Amino acid sequence: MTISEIIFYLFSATIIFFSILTVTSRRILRAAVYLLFVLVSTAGLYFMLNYHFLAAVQLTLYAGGIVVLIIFSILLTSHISQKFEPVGIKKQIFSAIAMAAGAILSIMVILNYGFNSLITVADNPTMNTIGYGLLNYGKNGYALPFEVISILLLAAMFASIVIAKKDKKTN
Amino acid sequence: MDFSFTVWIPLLPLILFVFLGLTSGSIRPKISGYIGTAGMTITTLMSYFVAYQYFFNRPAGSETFEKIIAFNTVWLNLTEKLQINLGVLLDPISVMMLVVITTVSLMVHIYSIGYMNGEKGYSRFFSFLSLFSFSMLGLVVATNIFQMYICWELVGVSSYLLISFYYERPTAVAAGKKAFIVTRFADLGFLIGILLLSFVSGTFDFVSLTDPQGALITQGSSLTFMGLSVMTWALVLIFMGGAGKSAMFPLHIWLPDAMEGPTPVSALIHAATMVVAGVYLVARLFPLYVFAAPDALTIVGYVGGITSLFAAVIACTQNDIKRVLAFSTMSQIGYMMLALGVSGYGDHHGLGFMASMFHLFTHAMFKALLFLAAGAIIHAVHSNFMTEMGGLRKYLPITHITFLIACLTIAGIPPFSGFFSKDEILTAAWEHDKFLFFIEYAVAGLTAFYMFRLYFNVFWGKDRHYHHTPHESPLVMTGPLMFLAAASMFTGFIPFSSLVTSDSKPFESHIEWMIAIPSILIGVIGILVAMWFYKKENGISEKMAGGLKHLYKWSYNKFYMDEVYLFVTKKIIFNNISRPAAWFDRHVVDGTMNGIASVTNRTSSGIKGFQSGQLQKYGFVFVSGVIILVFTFIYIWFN
Amino acid sequence: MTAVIPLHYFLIVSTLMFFIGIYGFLTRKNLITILMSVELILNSVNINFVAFNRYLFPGELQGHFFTLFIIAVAAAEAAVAIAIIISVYRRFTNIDVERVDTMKH
Amino acid sequence: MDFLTWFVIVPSLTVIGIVFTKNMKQTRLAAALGMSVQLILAICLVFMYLAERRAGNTAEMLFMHTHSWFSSFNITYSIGVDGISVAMIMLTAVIVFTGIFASWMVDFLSREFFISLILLSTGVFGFFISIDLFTMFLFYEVAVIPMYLLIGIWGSGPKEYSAMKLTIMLMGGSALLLVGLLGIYFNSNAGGGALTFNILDISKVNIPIEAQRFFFPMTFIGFGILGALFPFHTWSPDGHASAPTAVSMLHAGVLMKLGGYGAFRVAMFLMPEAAHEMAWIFLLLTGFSVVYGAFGAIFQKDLKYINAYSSVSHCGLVLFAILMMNKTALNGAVIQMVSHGLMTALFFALIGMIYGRTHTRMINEMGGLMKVIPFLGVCYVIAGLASLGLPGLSGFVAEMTIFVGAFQHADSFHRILTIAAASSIVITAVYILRVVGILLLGPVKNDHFLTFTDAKWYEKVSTGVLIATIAGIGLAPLWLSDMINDSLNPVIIQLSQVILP
Repeated sequence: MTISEIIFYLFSATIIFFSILTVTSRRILRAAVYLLFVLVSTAGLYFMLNYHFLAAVQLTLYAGGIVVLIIFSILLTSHISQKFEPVGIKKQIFSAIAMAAGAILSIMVILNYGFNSLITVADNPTMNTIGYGLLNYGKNGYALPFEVISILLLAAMFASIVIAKKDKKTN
Repeated sequence: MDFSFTVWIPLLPLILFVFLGLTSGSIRPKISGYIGTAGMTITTLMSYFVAYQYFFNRPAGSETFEKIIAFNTVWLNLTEKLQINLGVLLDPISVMMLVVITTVSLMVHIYSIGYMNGEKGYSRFFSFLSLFSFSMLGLVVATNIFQMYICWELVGVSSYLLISFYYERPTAVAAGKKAFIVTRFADLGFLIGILLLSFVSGTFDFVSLTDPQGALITQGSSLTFMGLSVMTWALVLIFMGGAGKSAMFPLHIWLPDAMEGPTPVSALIHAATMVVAGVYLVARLFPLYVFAAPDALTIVGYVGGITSLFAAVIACTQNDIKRVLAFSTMSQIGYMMLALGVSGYGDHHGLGFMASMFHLFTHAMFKALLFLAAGAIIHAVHSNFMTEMGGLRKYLPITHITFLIACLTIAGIPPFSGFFSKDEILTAAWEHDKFLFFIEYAVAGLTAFYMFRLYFNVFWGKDRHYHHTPHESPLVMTGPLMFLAAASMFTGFIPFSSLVTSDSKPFESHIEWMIAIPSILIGVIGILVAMWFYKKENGISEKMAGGLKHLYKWSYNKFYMDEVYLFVTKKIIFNNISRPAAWFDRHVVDGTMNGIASVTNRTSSGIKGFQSGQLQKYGFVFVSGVIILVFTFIYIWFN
Repeated sequence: MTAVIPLHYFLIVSTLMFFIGIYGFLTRKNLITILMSVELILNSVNINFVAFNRYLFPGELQGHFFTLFIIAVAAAEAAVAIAIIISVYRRFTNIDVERVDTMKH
Repeated sequence: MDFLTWFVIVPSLTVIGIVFTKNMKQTRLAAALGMSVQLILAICLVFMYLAERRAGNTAEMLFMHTHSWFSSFNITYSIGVDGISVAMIMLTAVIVFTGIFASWMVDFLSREFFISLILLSTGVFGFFISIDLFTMFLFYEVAVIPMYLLIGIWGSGPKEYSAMKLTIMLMGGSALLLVGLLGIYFNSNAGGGALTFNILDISKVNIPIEAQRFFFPMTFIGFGILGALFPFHTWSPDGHASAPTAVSMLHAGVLMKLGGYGAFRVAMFLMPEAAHEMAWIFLLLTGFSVVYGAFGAIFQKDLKYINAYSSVSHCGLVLFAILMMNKTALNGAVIQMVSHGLMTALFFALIGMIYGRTHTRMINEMGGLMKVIPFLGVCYVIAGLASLGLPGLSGFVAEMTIFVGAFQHADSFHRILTIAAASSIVITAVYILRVVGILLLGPVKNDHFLTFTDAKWYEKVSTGVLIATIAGIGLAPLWLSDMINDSLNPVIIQLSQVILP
């Protein structure tokens, strides 16, 4: 067993274990923290796959940005120590069965397919490549999605301000 | 001779009806009475003219009275062969009926001017009278059986309207309703009979239906149904219609109640004209009855005989003078039916037919007279009950005399007209059916008895104290009485056998004294018994009633026929058919529909459960659906 | 260094994560935890993209960029979602999906 | 613009005109004006039609006009009339006209009321002039939908329930009907031509018997629901009882006739073989409903219910006669449609007027009205007499034509059924006289009644026109009967071509 394998199993186990905890924990703040672990482990996987920039983005944006946002909103809307009322057992069982079935099905498909998983090149794309890719509008260029995303982000910013703003009339 | 003007005989009253009906309320009631009477006078004169022309001014050399279609127009085409015409058919019986109807109607019009004076709805009364006259005249001149049916219904409605004339009196309303519904029921038989007849014969037309050489009669009908030929069925059913209108047993129950109407109406409709429509109907189809369905004719005769006896027995115990007269009418119409039943066709065989028509004629006169006189009495005393009358001969001399004449006429005492017509009937019955003959003897005695019971009770007996002294009616009322009394006295001498016969050929008839004398004797005995019982108040009648207690009670209650009908209609039809039908509709049929609706509702609310609006449920269903589909596609579909 | 780990290992991890995310999405009542479940789902997809890109088309960067964009969209989405959640909370004083059902009626 | 289209345009223009009116007076004036024009148009149509026929035009349909409006499915706006449609158009025009006057005093949302009412009549007129199945169905729906609003908003009693019930049952009928019509459409190429909705074209095609067996009952029941076919009649009592006066008039008078007309024009005409095969089932049902409706009416206490059940009986007679499939009976069926339309409209108009005064429809709460409102009383008696088939009024002509026609049938099954159906005339007399006796005659039951005023001028117009029409048909039925008779030939030929097994 190589070191990379061990690291991989470690990350995988972390991801799955904390995912489960995220969706089952009855304390919301803890759930958010578990989510953070999941996201960080995912970033670890990206590192393993040699996408360093992506891993960095994952860490800053996801783990740093979104989770913090979520925690803020939790603090705004709930008590920290608040426990949820337990979810209906029927709902849990049915969902679990369906999800297990789905997971098994998918995994079987994956195993049966037999991917050609040989990797010849394992280079890490440089920031240069990524920057050119984002601003290039020729082949392998992503200028348009980049612009779209920019506008989307702008719109989302406005939207969240407008939505979350206090309505003067009602108060 | 061109008879086409005869179309105005029925049309004139129709115009009067429309005119009086529309102007009712806007012209003075008195005026409308005069207009109605004037119109009726013209109609009457026209009828007399027609009768004179038809009977006494016929084309030289003709042996028989031809059927003349004076007017005919298509009213409605039904099939290629069947069409309903409206027209005027003149033959001896229709011309005779024209005379009878117009005469009585005119007398009633004149009489009503006085009788109805001051009543509310005076002009309405006259417009209804005109409507009735129109329908009745249309009925007798009908060229085809469907026209007759049309007028038949109209007659029924005018009868309904006139019986319920005093519409604020619940009894009058109920009586009108009863009369209409009972006759309507009978008319259903008539209608089905017409349908059957037209189905077999392919025509409605009287001329071709009653042609003795016609295909229908000579070939007869080969179709049979339940052992009787279809012709017999048809004619029996048609007779059912006639029996309803003519108040034959057991469809008679409406007639006594119909006396709730104003008395002139009873005289016109329920004594002289409408109630003989049944007789006229049978007479009109007489050749068919004789040749195609003798069984039906026998039924006619027996129904007539039973009714005449039945009604005479009841008449002996009634106290309402109009009801006595009503039962007497039934009895006399029974006579006419019986006469038709015992008649053959042609020459002397057709004596019964002739006698029946003769009796119809004389009966119309004397029965109208009786009713109008009864009206004068009621007018004077303000009561219908003979128990509240007595000794009226001093106060009402003219009424008294005319009433007496009528009583003698109906009792069959010579030389009054009733004697002649009744004698012909008896002769005919003797020749055909001895059983019916003896029934008629009994009825003759009973008739004399109950009529004179009435007479003595009203005009003799104890002199009562009246609230205000009864006085004789004005001339407009006594005039018609006197005219009709004269008619009752002298119409017996009309040589009917040379005018109105079954085959329209004159024949000789004479009085059979061997039959007449016993009948006179029976009549006289009846009169004497009545005189003994009722001339002075002496209690014999009460003793008699006590002795025949059950018979008396049954007769007094009209043999409980009303109760039987009430039971059938109210208990059986109303409660056991109609109420369940309504219930069934509400609960079963509608319930099923509502049930379907509620099932739909429940299903939809079940489906609505999926549509909970909860994203997670949708998500669950969606994801499981996808999983199942993927599974299906990958592992089942493609393997 | 990654060559020894077969592609489908990554795929299995992402699959499990995906279904766990869905499970959370279906069972949680709190809007924020639902949002977290959605983040899980997005992440699992990201892993797939990245893994495919690295193993099957190592010379190109489509998967990489897609993931990049997804992260950006996820950030925008989280921002809007949290804005909505807060306004819902103001309106109903709770953020339980089963109790926020005014639109249903 | 061709002549018949005006029958759709005039009501549409009236509706548009009403939209711009300002108050109730203007609204009803506009409505009355529009419908008077419509009535005049209808009268003109009758004369034009008769003139055309007299001139020797023997075409199946007159004043034909075709305009394709959905060519890929071969759907056309095809219109044309024969004697039957002319009679129905005349009936509709009269009833809508009198209905406007009967609802003269509607003051709650009167503009919307008249708009819905006239919209409904547009649908009816369109239905009667169409000879394209699709267009026909379209107009049919246009006629049915406003009914819901009219009953639901302006009705009385449990109006929401009734409106819902009525609309749902009629919609159920339409659903069956749509399947039936599409079934006909997709089989209309059996003769080798293109698929078509045109009735005249389809009638030349022999639709395969298997298809007929399937689609005939659908079409017949679909139309039959509207024509109060037992056991689908239960919307009728509730619906009529809750509907406002003019709507009851229009509904019982005209809309129920769509059922009879459609059953005749579509089901029987296009699918004669199946009609012959299945007639006996429907004959039993309709024959039963004739008697059953009459019995049901005896026991009712609400005037409108009585009349609704009486309609079940009379409309049953229409379908009964149609199923007899001979010329006389069919003729009688059409006359009965006209006659029943008129007299039931008269009944509902009068009931509305009486209700407007007494504020009750329960007969046992009323009595002696003849004394206080003689005009309405006399009209009610006339309506009753027409209903029980008094000669001289239209009911008699219709019933007798049906009975005589039905009785000419060679099969004794049909003749016995005819006798059974004929017995309804007695039962009809019973319930009519019962109502007249309790309601109008007898002593005045309530002193409050003495304050009533007799009919106003608009009520007199409404009832007067109806009575005049009823009496007109009753006294001189020949022109109507002949007009219908000529137009029956295609149907008779169609029906007689069937080779019976």
